[in-house]
Amino acid sequence: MKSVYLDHQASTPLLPEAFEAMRPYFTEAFGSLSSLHRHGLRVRDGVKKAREQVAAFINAESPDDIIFTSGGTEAANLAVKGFADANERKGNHIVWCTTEHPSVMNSIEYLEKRHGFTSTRVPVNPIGQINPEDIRAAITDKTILVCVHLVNHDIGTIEPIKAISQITQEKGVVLYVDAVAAAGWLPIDVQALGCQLLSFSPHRFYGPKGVGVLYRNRKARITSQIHGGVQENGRRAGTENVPAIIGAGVACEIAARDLGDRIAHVSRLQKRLYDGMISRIKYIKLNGPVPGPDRVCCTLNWSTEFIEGEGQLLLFDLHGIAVASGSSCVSKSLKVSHVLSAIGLDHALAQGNIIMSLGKDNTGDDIDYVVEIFTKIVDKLRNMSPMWQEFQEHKIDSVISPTGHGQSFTERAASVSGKAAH
Amino acid sequence: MKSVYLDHQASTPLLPEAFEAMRPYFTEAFGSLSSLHRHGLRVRDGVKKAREQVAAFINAESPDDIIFTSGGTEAANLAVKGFADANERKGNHIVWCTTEHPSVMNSIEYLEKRHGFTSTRVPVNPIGQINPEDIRAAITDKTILVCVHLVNHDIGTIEPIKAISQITQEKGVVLYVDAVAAAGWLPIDVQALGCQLLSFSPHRFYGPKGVGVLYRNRKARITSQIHGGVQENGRRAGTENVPAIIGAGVACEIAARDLGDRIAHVSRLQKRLYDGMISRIKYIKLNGPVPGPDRVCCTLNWSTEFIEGEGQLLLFDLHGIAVASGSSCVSKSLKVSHVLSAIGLDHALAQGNIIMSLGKDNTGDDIDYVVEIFTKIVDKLRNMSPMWQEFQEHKIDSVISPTGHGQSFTERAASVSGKAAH
Amino acid sequence: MSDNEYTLYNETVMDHFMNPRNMGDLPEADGIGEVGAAACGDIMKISLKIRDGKIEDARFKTFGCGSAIASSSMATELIKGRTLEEVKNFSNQEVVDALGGLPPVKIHCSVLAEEALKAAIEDYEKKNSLESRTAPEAATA
Amino acid sequence: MSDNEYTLYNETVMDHFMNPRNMGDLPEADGIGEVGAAACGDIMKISLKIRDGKIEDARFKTFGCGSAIASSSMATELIKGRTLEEVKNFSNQEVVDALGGLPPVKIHCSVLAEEALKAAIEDYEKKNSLESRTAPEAATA
Ligand SMILES: Cc1ncc(COP(=O)(O)O)c(C=O)c1O
Ligand SMILES: Cc1ncc(COP(=O)(O)O)c(C=O)c1O
Repeated sequence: MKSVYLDHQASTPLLPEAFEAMRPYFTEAFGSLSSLHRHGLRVRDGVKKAREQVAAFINAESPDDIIFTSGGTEAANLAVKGFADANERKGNHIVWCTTEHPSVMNSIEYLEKRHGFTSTRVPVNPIGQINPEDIRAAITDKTILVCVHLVNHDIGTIEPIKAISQITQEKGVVLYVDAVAAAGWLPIDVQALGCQLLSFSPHRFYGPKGVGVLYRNRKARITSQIHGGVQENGRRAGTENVPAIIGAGVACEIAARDLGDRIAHVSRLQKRLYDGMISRIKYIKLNGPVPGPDRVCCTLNWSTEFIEGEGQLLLFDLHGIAVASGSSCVSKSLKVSHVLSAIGLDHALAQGNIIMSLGKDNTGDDIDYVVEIFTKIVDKLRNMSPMWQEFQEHKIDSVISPTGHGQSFTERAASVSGKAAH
Repeated sequence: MKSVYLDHQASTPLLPEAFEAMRPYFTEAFGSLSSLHRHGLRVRDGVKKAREQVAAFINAESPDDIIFTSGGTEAANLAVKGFADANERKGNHIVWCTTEHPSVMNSIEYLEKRHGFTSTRVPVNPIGQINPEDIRAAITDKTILVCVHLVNHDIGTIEPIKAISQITQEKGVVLYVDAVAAAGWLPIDVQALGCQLLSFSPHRFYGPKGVGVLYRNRKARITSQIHGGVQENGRRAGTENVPAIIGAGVACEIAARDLGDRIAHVSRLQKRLYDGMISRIKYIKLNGPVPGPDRVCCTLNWSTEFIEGEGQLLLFDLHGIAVASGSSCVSKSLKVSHVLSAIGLDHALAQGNIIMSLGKDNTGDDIDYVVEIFTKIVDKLRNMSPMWQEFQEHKIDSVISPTGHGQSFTERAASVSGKAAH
Repeated sequence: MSDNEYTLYNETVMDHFMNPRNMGDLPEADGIGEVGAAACGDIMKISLKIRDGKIEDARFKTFGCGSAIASSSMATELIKGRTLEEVKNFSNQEVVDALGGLPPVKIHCSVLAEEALKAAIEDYEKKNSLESRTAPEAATA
Repeated sequence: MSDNEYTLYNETVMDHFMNPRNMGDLPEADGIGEVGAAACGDIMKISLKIRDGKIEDARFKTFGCGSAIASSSMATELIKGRTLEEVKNFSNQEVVDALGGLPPVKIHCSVLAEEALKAAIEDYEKKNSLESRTAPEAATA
């Protein structure tokens, strides 16, 4: 059976070059970075090089600005909580974008609950974009930090970071950019972006799991959030995950080298997939911006009316196609993605949500196969769906192409469940 | 040149079996654990098995009691801060052993500084052992947690955990055991130990870096300290480091299988090393208990009078021997190890400190070579040392074998530096 | 269709998801129940044909995840031939057991099947007051 | 002795650590300085032979880390032949430079060498008040 992996935003395969670079650090160069003998020093050399590769990838002022963590989530925690901890005396207010990833959102929530912080969520427009002027309006004299992601993890929206950093710099507030959904898929230059903190996850662009990166320049003092030894210059305690750090360096170097090609290739596939889906499937909606300058080149987030997401995912899987589903029944919390709520997506559409994320090894054939299979999946699931039937019978209406007949899906769902959908 | 690695407490080489088990998870089974398609499910299966292997290794009640973190330090942070956070309403006092590792010590310090906790440090005797009755005396009605390591990371002392857990159980207080310096080198049975929280680091016994383990049973509620997604059942957010988790499972399974042999082998070498050093070198002292039931089988911590530690380490390294030095000049903080202060070691002896930690691949020949080289190193460095000369001239005295002549080393050092040693 | 050794659900659930039994509508259903789960938005509709106090036929339509589809498929399969009295005691656990288990977060899908079924019976009983229920019996007797 | 491409210090520092120059005592030293660094416990002793206002010979003994040993070796090497006036302006930076650099946390080792040297000169000057200093000069002249 054909196998098509369209879940690159969940994780990517490790580059063979990265694996080869990591290999000796498992069984041969296994020393601890803090050891002073040759075993430690060899490792120190390797990690120094990786830090330089990572710094170059995002044009950091210095390799010393790179802090290795265990992943994107820990990096976000360190940025938000570490900065808050170090700068609490200056103020206790944080401004953030309402569609941040949970690692940022829940870190801020923790500061509110446990450290007396307050925060202002800045809303986004229907394609998920923030208005920089809303950031300006939200900044108070207590504000110490603004958090805005570069690319949204659910719907692929690129945020106007440069315009935002002009405001934060003017106001003398630090800007933290979560670039986990961006790194490897668009060029990142921290100096041009004008942010003081930026994080990303190499496993999202063919690097290893188990390592994350926080860029932090002199203007943003942070304190370690994992307490213990003085590793990473006292900013992150714990024996370093050396093989993963080495692999991260190689993944960054190769991503820097191949970025143009990767973007060109994936953008083409994205367009082909978009066109195929839109022309073949009725009552389907793209969430987030259309392919183009406002959207990262590698993802498409779809809502297909009258069917639910997990069934789509399962049927795709049975055809060898891997996609992600943001639908309510998939995550353990049974909640609709807060990103979809934030863009005001109708509950009916939030249900049938599928995220397809492309990678460098996908082909045009893959895309055509996916579109082909998807038309079958939609037919199969709509055929089973009482809502589709009721739509045909004009009992309920489409959100995407309203006919003016019948209840809304949401009204109907609420009436049969006896409770309003949330 | 001969190569002898005697720094297994810093890190160990990865077992080939663990590496082979990890390998497919880099480039082939690279999916994210939370993905619902085959790529995610395959990984889920692997991690499930690893969790079972780890649970079996420490006789945990259930694999659900195992939380994977990024390392021993993060596991200690999660145990201490995660438990404190979840149980603050019950009390805000922590009892701990004064020779805990910085990952525990600094986590408690953080709680004191930032969350209004108080704590009581329980002292140790000159071989580093805690008196369980001191724990009893330190527990107040505000105490929610007692933290005592199983084996000390610096001086190898085994703490009387069972006697301590009798007290904590009687008092209804949770016991957290940092077993990082113990796991893989003595049998661990969490149920027999009677602790509710226990952490360890697989890279200390031939597992990979980048993964740590926190055992946590039903009696100890904790909250996640890295905020974000609901990974590890909501107790540790962030994409899982799958290859490292797989390797941890294999390392635990093999450690469980080979533990008896490893202990027997390493104990023999420890005895041989101890006998060699004591008989060949004058004015040398073992820190911590003599080899036997109070000491872990794999480490020896030495203080050699009149010479300093880093020079010893460098000369060892030049002879292909890797050891660790706890001497003041080695760590970036220029501080003498707090463990050596806690056992009341004379400042003069804390300086010339070397830790030798054995592993399964060391041989009797290695040991003889180390002793041989060490006699040369000591001669060379003493020959260069003004303190050795002044000892010969009866201007200063030995701490280990006092002659009654001259100042103490510490008095002398203070007088030439114009300040008291710290 | 699948050469996949890694599936979200067990073989039975996957089979009922991929090849649902009794999917569709009964043109002249005696009772129809449609229920929804507010928590996750699933909607399930079960139609019954009832004859002689027994479930003669059953059909479902489901908007929902794989386990919701499998649960409704299995529930309709299980109840065919049972008496109304038996079906009133029908519990979701029977669906779970027949499916060889569901993940804990998916148990509510089987509950939904139970609810849809009971709603269909209620609908039937509402439509058929005692007299109207006896009439067709007489007719077929 | 070493086939190690990974060393804590650079080649020059390692060389001075492994093969220290001027290690030992001068039996009839004109000035001896012994200083210690409270921060890390290092102790350094420098002995000088002074003739005609110049450093004729120098020796060290050091209790301390590799860079302390290398710093004292290099310092004694550098000052031989210099005048007392020159040596009074001696700065630790010269040691650092001659060693090709030291890690930031080890700079204090070179400071210790400077201090030991200056203590030895002070000792020499204290012992030799103007008159006693001219006497030996006259004797050797
Ligand atoms: C935007 C964003 N930030 C942070 C994270 C967390 O990264 P990780 O899962 O590597 O810890 C993710 C992962 O999904 C993400 O998409
Ligand atoms: C007793 C003890 N606890 C905790 C740690 C921290 O473990 P890791 O360095 O793997 O994070 C160590 C490591 O040295 C240790 O020896």
